[in-house]
Amino acid sequence: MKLPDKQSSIEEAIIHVKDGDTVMLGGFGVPGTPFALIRALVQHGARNLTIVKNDANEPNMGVDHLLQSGLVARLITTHLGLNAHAIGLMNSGQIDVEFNAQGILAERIRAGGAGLGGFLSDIGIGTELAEGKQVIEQGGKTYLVEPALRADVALLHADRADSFGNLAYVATARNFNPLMAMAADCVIAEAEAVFPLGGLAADDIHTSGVFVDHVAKLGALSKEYAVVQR
Amino acid sequence: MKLPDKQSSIEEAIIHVKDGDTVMLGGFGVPGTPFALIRALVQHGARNLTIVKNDANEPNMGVDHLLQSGLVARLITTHLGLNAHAIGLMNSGQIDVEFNAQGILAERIRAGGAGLGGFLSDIGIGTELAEGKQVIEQGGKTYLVEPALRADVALLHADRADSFGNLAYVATARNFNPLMAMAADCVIAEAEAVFPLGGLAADDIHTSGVFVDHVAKLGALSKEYAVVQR
Amino acid sequence: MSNAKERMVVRAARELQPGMVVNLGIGLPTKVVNHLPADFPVCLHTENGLAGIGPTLPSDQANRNLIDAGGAYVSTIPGSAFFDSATSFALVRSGRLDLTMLGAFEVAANGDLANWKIPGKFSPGVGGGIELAQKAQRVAVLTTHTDRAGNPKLKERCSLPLTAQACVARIFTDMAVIDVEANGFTLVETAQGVSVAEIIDATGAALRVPDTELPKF
Amino acid sequence: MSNAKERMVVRAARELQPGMVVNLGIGLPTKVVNHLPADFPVCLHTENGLAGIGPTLPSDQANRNLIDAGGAYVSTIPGSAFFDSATSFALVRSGRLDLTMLGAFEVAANGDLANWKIPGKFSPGVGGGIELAQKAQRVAVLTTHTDRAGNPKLKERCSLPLTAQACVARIFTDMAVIDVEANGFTLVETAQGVSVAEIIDATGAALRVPDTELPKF
Repeated sequence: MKLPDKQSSIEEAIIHVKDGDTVMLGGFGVPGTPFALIRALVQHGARNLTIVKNDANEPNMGVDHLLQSGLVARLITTHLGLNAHAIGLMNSGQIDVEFNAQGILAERIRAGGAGLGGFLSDIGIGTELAEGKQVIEQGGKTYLVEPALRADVALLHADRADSFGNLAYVATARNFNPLMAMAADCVIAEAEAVFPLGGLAADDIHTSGVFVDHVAKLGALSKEYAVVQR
Repeated sequence: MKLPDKQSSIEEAIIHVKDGDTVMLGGFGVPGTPFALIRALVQHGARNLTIVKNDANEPNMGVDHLLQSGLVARLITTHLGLNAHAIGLMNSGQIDVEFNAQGILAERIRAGGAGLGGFLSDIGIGTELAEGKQVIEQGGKTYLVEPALRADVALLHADRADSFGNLAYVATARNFNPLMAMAADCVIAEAEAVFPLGGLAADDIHTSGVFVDHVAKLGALSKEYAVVQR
Repeated sequence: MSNAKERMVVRAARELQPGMVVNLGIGLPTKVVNHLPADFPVCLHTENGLAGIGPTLPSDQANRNLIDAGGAYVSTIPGSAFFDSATSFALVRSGRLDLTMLGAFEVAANGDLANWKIPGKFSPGVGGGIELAQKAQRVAVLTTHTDRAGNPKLKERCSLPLTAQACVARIFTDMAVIDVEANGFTLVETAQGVSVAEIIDATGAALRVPDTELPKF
Repeated sequence: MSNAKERMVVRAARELQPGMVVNLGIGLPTKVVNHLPADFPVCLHTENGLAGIGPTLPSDQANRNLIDAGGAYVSTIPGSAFFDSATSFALVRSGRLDLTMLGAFEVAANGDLANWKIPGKFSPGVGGGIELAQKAQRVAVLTTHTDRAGNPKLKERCSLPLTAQACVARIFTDMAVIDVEANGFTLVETAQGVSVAEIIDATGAALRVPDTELPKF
């Protein structure tokens, strides 16, 4: 047996995104955001997208390019504090925004990736975040039912990969990437290095290539990946 | 800041198990089973235990020592196929056995570790494994409610650790260990090697020491850890 | 293994398509791996936490920490990855298995599978089988056509507790390859030296037999 | 930072006990770390996936992949571990945080906390704050005693949307240390140069003042 080869270019991979798709984007702030795939998606131009990402990056970075291009209808996120442009679009009704508690968003994505329908949580009970959610009793306690979340496509950033699509992340660039890797019908990863099979140690792989459909090697990194000067 | 030191001997650590406790044991077959901690628990002699483990090992190995010593009242497991002695105790009513589908047991433990009340799954619908379970509708589909599972104590086996209790597992000895590490009030890990702080790479740690209360270095490994000769 | 069983396993091996992620259940299905070309592009999964199973090793070469779900000492290949049990079944339940091959006590004409419990006689627990049967994109069964007493294993309905409902797509036996279709069992191929009449006789449910010449294996 | 705020942060730093796992929220709480001894045995957690935060780095020494939840470039220390966002909040929700320190818009006499939304004015999303507030073993608030207009932030009831109910145990302000007890706010310590009468005046709810001499900070 030999593990299949899933290498692709960023341009070939991104065409799997279609109008109306739900697209998950890895990253928490800059680390782990797939800036090159996002740039390619802007070029590709799929419209009416639902974007799932922890945050909306900052103005003129990452997700903001999608927002500025008018490709996004809906944003499922946890915090827009660093992107006043995204808040403006939300307040003027140009995009629909759904806020989740951060760990609840992470867990909803994980549940989608784990083939579950959802999970029971007491987070937000007694606050407006609980409004409209299904309530259930379990083991004598009251919980909210949080539905699983899946996407048509996930766009990820990895530090390194192999040709089968095994991925490893670095530092806090891991964040939502391994969760989203499991939760989409089509998973596309950009990686700063792509090794031949065997280039990653079997115990140190963070996402098995089983979950990954396409892996693309990044060229020189754009400035978006760099340390933000404030 | 400096990370706290959690090193202990196996004998000092095991006294945290009390009569009537629920105790999770890592391992799938031999790999990842904390044989030395189990031996110490037999010596310690806490009674009326509920044991949570994927399997009951084989006769005269691991879990079977606890069964033979009469310390176990209840076993929550997935498969006893390799331990006829355990099946005998079950059939004669000397222990109460609860069978879970393997991935459902893993997920119930993970839910316990994630501070959730449970999760929604369609696994087992239409079979006797669904009997008696709460049924819920979510997003137009029917699911069973699977309650989260936590323990008083988890006993784990790691390949290597550091003094803060960061753990790394090797090969298929990982299995349930990282899940149980998150799901118990008191987490005790035996490790084949315990390094000073910094001895494990921050990206390659499988279980953060935050989850671990006591870590004990193993001496020479007993024969139970070796390749099984069939 | 009898010659007929051997041919069944060889035939079943052809069911694996390049690029698939496959879980081979304990017992006969595991033997399928011996009939794949060395460079065949496939990823074998075992539910105790490995994608990319390599060849089984004799005990003097075994790694004490590296087994498959059946307890056999296996190896890795370049690109193998280990993960925990929750991730392993996340993979299964989210539909990332293209194919699983399982053993069976009984298969019903609607695809119901019973392979884990015989009340009062055999109840070691369900293990990971239920999730494989219910969630793999395609479930194939490898089984002898009849039990040791000669009773059919392919039946109108299962009499034993089910593993999963309506999950089986194709059955490989020592006598035939049979598909489960909307209207029940359909004969697809026959084993060498076995007549259609013998297969019908050994099958405990209606068997549709196409008018065309059927391949032999 | 004013002298009074600085003393508040120094006082709050004494709240960390050896061996704790602590999450310091964005803003004033983050500054607490500057007042811990270099070898103090504590594990600082940030919800974007790190246990064992080390000192903040200037941008010319920063690692582009290593930030805290507030976007500051931090470092690791020996024994730091990275994990994904689901594991990070598993840690929070399962009660492994001994202490979190958070900012506040309002704190109510029953411990209710509001710190994430001002309807019509400020609604960037809740981020990770709700889970920290609801699930840490102990929640302390660091805040100025009054807002910029001089209105009390400690109130009978919160008027803003809640982050979590009845979660706050202790409040550090530029005027006082106040505990939330079963019967409401209790004065515990006073800032140097601030009278009890001034504190009562700046507090928007009943404040129990013990008969004993109170420590100053």
